Amino acid sequence: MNAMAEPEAEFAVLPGFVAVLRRDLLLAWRTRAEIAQPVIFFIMVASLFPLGIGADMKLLARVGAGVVWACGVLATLLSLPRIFAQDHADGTLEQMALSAYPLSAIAGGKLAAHWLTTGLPLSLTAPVIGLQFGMDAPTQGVLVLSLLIGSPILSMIGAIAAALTLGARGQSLLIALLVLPLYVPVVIFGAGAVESFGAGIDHGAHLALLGAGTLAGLVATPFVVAAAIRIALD
Amino acid sequence: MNAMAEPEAEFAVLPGFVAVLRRDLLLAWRTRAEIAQPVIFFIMVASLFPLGIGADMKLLARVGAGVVWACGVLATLLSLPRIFAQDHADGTLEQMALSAYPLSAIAGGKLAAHWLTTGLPLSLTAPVIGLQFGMDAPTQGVLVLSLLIGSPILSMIGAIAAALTLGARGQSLLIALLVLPLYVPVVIFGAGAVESFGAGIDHGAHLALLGAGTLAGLVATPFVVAAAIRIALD
Amino acid sequence: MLFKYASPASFYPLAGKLAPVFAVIALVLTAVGLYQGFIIAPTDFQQGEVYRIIFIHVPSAWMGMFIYLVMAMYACLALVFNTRLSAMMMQALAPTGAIMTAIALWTGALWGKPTWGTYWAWDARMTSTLFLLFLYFGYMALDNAIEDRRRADKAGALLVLVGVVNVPIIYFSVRWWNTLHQGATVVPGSSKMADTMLAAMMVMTFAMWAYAIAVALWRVRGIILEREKNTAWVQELLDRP
Amino acid sequence: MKPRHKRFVWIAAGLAVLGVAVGLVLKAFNSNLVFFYTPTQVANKEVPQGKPFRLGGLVTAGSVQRDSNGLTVRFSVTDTAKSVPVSYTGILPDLFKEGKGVVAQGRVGADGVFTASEVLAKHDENYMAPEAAEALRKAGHPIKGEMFAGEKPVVTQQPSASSPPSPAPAPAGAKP
Amino acid sequence: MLSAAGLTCQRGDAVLFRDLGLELAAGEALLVRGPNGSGKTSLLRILAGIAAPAAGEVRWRASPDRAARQLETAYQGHTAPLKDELTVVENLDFALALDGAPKSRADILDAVQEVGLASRRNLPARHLSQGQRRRVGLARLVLARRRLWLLDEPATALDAAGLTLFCDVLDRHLAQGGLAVLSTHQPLPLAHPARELNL
Amino acid sequence: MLSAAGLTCQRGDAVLFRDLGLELAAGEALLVRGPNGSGKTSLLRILAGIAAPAAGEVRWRASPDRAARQLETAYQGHTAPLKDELTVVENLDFALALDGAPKSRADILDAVQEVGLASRRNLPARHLSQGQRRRVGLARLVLARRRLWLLDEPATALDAAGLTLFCDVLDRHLAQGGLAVLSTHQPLPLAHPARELNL
Ligand code: HEM
Ligand SMILES: Nc1ncnc2c1ncn2[C@@H]1O[C@H](COP(=O)(O)OP(=O)(O)OP(=O)(O)O)[C@@H](O)[C@H]1O
Ligand SMILES: Nc1ncnc2c1ncn2[C@@H]1O[C@H](COP(=O)(O)OP(=O)(O)OP(=O)(O)O)[C@@H](O)[C@H]1O
Ligand SMILES: [Mg+2]
Ligand SMILES: [Mg+2]
Repeated sequence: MNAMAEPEAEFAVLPGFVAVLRRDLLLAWRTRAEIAQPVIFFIMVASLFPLGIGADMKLLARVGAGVVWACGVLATLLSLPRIFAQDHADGTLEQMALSAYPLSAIAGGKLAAHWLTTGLPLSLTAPVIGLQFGMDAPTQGVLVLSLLIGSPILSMIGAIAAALTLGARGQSLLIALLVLPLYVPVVIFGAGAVESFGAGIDHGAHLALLGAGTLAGLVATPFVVAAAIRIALD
Repeated sequence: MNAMAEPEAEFAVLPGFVAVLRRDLLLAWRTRAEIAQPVIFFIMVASLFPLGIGADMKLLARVGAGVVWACGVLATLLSLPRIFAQDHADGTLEQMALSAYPLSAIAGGKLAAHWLTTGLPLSLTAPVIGLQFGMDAPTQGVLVLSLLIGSPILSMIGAIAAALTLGARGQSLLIALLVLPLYVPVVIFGAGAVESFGAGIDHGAHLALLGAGTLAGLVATPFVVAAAIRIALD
Repeated sequence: MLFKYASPASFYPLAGKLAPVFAVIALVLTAVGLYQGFIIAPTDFQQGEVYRIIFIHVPSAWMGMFIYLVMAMYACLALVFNTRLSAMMMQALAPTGAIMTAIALWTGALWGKPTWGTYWAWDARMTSTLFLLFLYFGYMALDNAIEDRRRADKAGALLVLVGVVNVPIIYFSVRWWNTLHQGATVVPGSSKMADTMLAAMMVMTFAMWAYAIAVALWRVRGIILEREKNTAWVQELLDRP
Repeated sequence: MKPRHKRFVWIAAGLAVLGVAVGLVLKAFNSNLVFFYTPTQVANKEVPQGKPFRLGGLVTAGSVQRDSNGLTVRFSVTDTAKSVPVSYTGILPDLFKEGKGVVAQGRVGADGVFTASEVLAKHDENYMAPEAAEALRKAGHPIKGEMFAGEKPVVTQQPSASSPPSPAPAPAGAKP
Repeated sequence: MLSAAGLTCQRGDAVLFRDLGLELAAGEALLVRGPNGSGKTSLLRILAGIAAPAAGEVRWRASPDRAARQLETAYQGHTAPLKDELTVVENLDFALALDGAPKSRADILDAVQEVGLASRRNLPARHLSQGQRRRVGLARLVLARRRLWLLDEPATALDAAGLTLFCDVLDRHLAQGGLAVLSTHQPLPLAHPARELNL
Repeated sequence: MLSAAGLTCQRGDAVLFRDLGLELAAGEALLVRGPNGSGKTSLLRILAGIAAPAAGEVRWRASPDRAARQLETAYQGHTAPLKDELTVVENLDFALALDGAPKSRADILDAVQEVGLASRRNLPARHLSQGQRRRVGLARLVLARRRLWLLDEPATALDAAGLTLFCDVLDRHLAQGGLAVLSTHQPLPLAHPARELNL
């Protein structure tokens, strides 16, 4: 009967984090196409963009960084509803709330998985698109850097919105509404970094701001998401 | 026992269409916020746009129609997954397939409801955004007209994609992938009509093409959607 | 006769026999076509040497469109007659079609720079060709995302059929709209091209054709094995050394 | 109404709608949905006013003049009915030639001159060896190109000559 | 009236049943029994025409026409097809319209009363308990009056009173010449004798 | 070990139960009975700490700390929390990791065998039949070895053999000093005497 003795009130975070992360990555890998989807969407929208404003190369070069960032935001946006929706529908979320680990650790795992399957691949494909807008190699480097530093913020804000809107009808649009205003500053600083670099001005300030956002988010987001999940379950 | 006599092989289309349309509109009305969502998203993104490319009024005027159309497409895109997802999850779709009316009539009802809750409100709010881009009243008129004529195509293509991807993972992104290439010509002709009008050229041809697309779609789409639903249920 | 080979079990060995044949044909024809195109064919009176991209560009563009049409035909068969093999053929053809279309786009862009003065313009021919590529991607993504084989097959078939309107648009775009892309050179009856050039282009076309067939057959063999791995005949086949 | 009749009504309605759709498409194609505009359209003011657009046609034979600085080029673009003067500063594509197709992006100034910001060459669909082309030209067979979708064929070599609209010459017959 | 011959159901690699035939006349009920995963649900979906059999054919009134059969079929799966946002009455109203059997509000209220949901009639379906959702389905069956009932584990989540009610309803249906195919793991206290099919 | 006092559950305007108390010692089972909509599911969710009561308190080992209780609680609702894309084994693997009771693959396979899913162990959960999904839940219960089981209609969708299996598992659990609160409409052939609570 010792297997059912009172568990020590241990405070383990990592195993819960890892379990969820592993599972979500496994799920993504199961439907491999899924990992590719944000990237394909990203490339597609960014390539189609010139259609909207006409293919004036000078204009394109001017808006390049902004477009890449905006398309990245859109791709992220579209991927948000699926962070929690399925776990909610099939009852896994309840089980997570009852898990042996703090719900915040689990939320952290889901966040990490989301970034690894969206933010990271998006950041790494950005140069391809930058090329189309005529960026040179160093600028592309800054673009990737800005995305790597900034995209976790997108995942974090998005996860909060996704958790808050659980069970609401028309979730995907609701998320967009909540999230877009918050994404705007990220885009401004992210694109700003690239543009400053292109203009030969110091771009460190922009990147520093993004980095600060990411770090602050890392500390706070898991708890906010966990709270939002508890609300959704009640 | 005559209530259970063999039913006449009647061929009724309208009652099925009306029943579904009524119910979907009722559902939308129940969650009133939902009707407003695409519109709010639309206004928000379109207003954020100037932030991206800087508030150069001349530039804004040049891209106005394109931006309005592109934002309309995005708003529609985000609303697509919910057309069938819930009916699929709760088994209503199966009941629709077993209904007394042809599945295509029911698909038609869903299409109409989707347009009435997305395309129509988007078209009617477009002038507000046109204003921000410095459009004059007649141009706004053409903008609304182009949206009214063209947005049904968006609903129709979208419904096909939504039905095809039922039960697929990562549905919202997959829909975007399938739909975006097909939306581009619509945007081109829609924005083209407005731009031609603004430039003082004949814009009838663009509108005629959009109208042709809508009409052809009206005839074919219900059947394609019905076929896709049957596939999803199998 | 035809129906006999419509069953995967009998098509599998047939495909195994045919694939190498077509592969060899493809190799030979490519060699001949490249020799004819790059050594024998004269330079062009307007474009000089760059025009030789034509020997890759046009065949691949044709194949991109043609494979899509073939897929659409299989899609009809799959939806109407519910034949297993046609869905497998669609799945086998799609990557080749996508590659061909990508090559057409790529060579077209490369060719555009020296001749038109730009890599890319959003004219109707180019845009609609780009859509063709996206359609291939869409089909493959859908096919991948739906887990149930039967549903994936049918949904993919429906998508391919819906997208088929794009092919005539590509083909006639140069007639319907003013495009930057040139009009039709190869017109049945009266081609506007020197015979040697035309011959090289045709040889290359047949080479790509043979290549596409060979690759599709190979791929479909893999797909058949994968999908029928639990049937008696595949078990038997695998048990044999 | 019998079910059969009802079904018939629906089919008829569907066909009618499709018919209207086809009509609209035909109307649209008769109109000017274009990648570029022709000089005739410029003359008739059927082009965007005060906005950039693309102008397409043939470079009028003998119209190309280079400015003293060597960078600015002046020429006129014609569709054989009307022509538009163009000025352009920049590098021309290799295939830019008198009598050949061209597509220029720019806008018409107050002086009626089209100031181009980009010039693309639009070559025709004929491919043959240089000698063959020369032979054909000597023999008096103009090489015909279909520059403008749905418009009347344009004679490229001698705009003034009333060459017969003969069936397309068979350059393929000329072997190197 | 309902007959099937040579039905084979294959799911993935597993063949659930092969060459299955059945024959059901007016007023007869067929209880499909079998262990978990033996193919009861699959059989019902095939009979309903939602899924296609790998081989074999289903006939209704001697005709293989699926659409004609579906016009007289009521199918209930594992989940109750209710819209969470609509009330019980609204859900029924819509479902009946779809069934081609629109009913007046009074009729619907009567049925709601019969299945014991009178006090919940204006509650959005999302708040219903599991058994209450099933009861809405029962009301729909009663009102739609279709001839062939295909019910997948209809006793699930019903309390004792609910089960009696269901059996009464089913008995009435059979007495009126209706047909029913049910899958179930529980004994059903039916007055009408029912045939059994073991998968 | 588990006790509750003064529990009140209000849903909308309806008060489902008021001032409800219960007391459960190690090795005891409590069957919650009551007509549809009487609040069985609501009670279980309150006991599990997923929902909060309008009034009253739940105590575990005499402490009201929810987190501590949840560490030893296994809750099973109406739906089986399975990922459609993962296989049976993968689902169990993940669920146990989450429960803080990771198990070796051999252990998992043993449990899968015990619940009769050996032949389906690598099948994605989306293809499982309703009863098979329930059986996966059973395997999880067995493996996770939590002390307090809160099971909402655990007999649903199980065939006769499944029901026996479930009762065996539950009896074993109780014999080992576990606790269980179950809601059910069916009679459960338990060897252990169980207390009943009528809502
Ligand atoms: C990215 C740019 C381009 C794309 C997407 C593209 C696409 C296509 C496609 C799809 C076709 C086959 C359609 C048909 O046969 O009717 C085609 C044919 C052809 N293309 Fe391109 N093309 C591009 C650029 C070019 C360029 C730059 C040239 C020459 C300077 C060129 C010359 C041709 C020729 C000669 C044909 C054969 C036409 C015929 O005989 O029908 N293309 N192209
Ligand atoms: N792709 C597949 N490969 C192998 N087996 C499959 C596949 N898809 C479904 N199955 C099996 O098919 C069966 C489906 O059974 P079905 O749902 O009809 O059973 P049931 O008799 O209704 O069971 P229950 O009593 O549990 O509801 C299950 O045994 C399932 O494991
Ligand atoms: N907003 C509300 N207003 C009124 N009643 C509500 C509201 N929300 C829920 N209810 C009622 O609360 C009860 C919830 O019951 P619960 O799901 O706990 O029942 P149960 O005992 O599990 O029933 P079953 O046996 O059917 O599973 C239902 O009777 C439901 O109608
Ligand atoms: Mg079942
Ligand atoms: Mg309950």
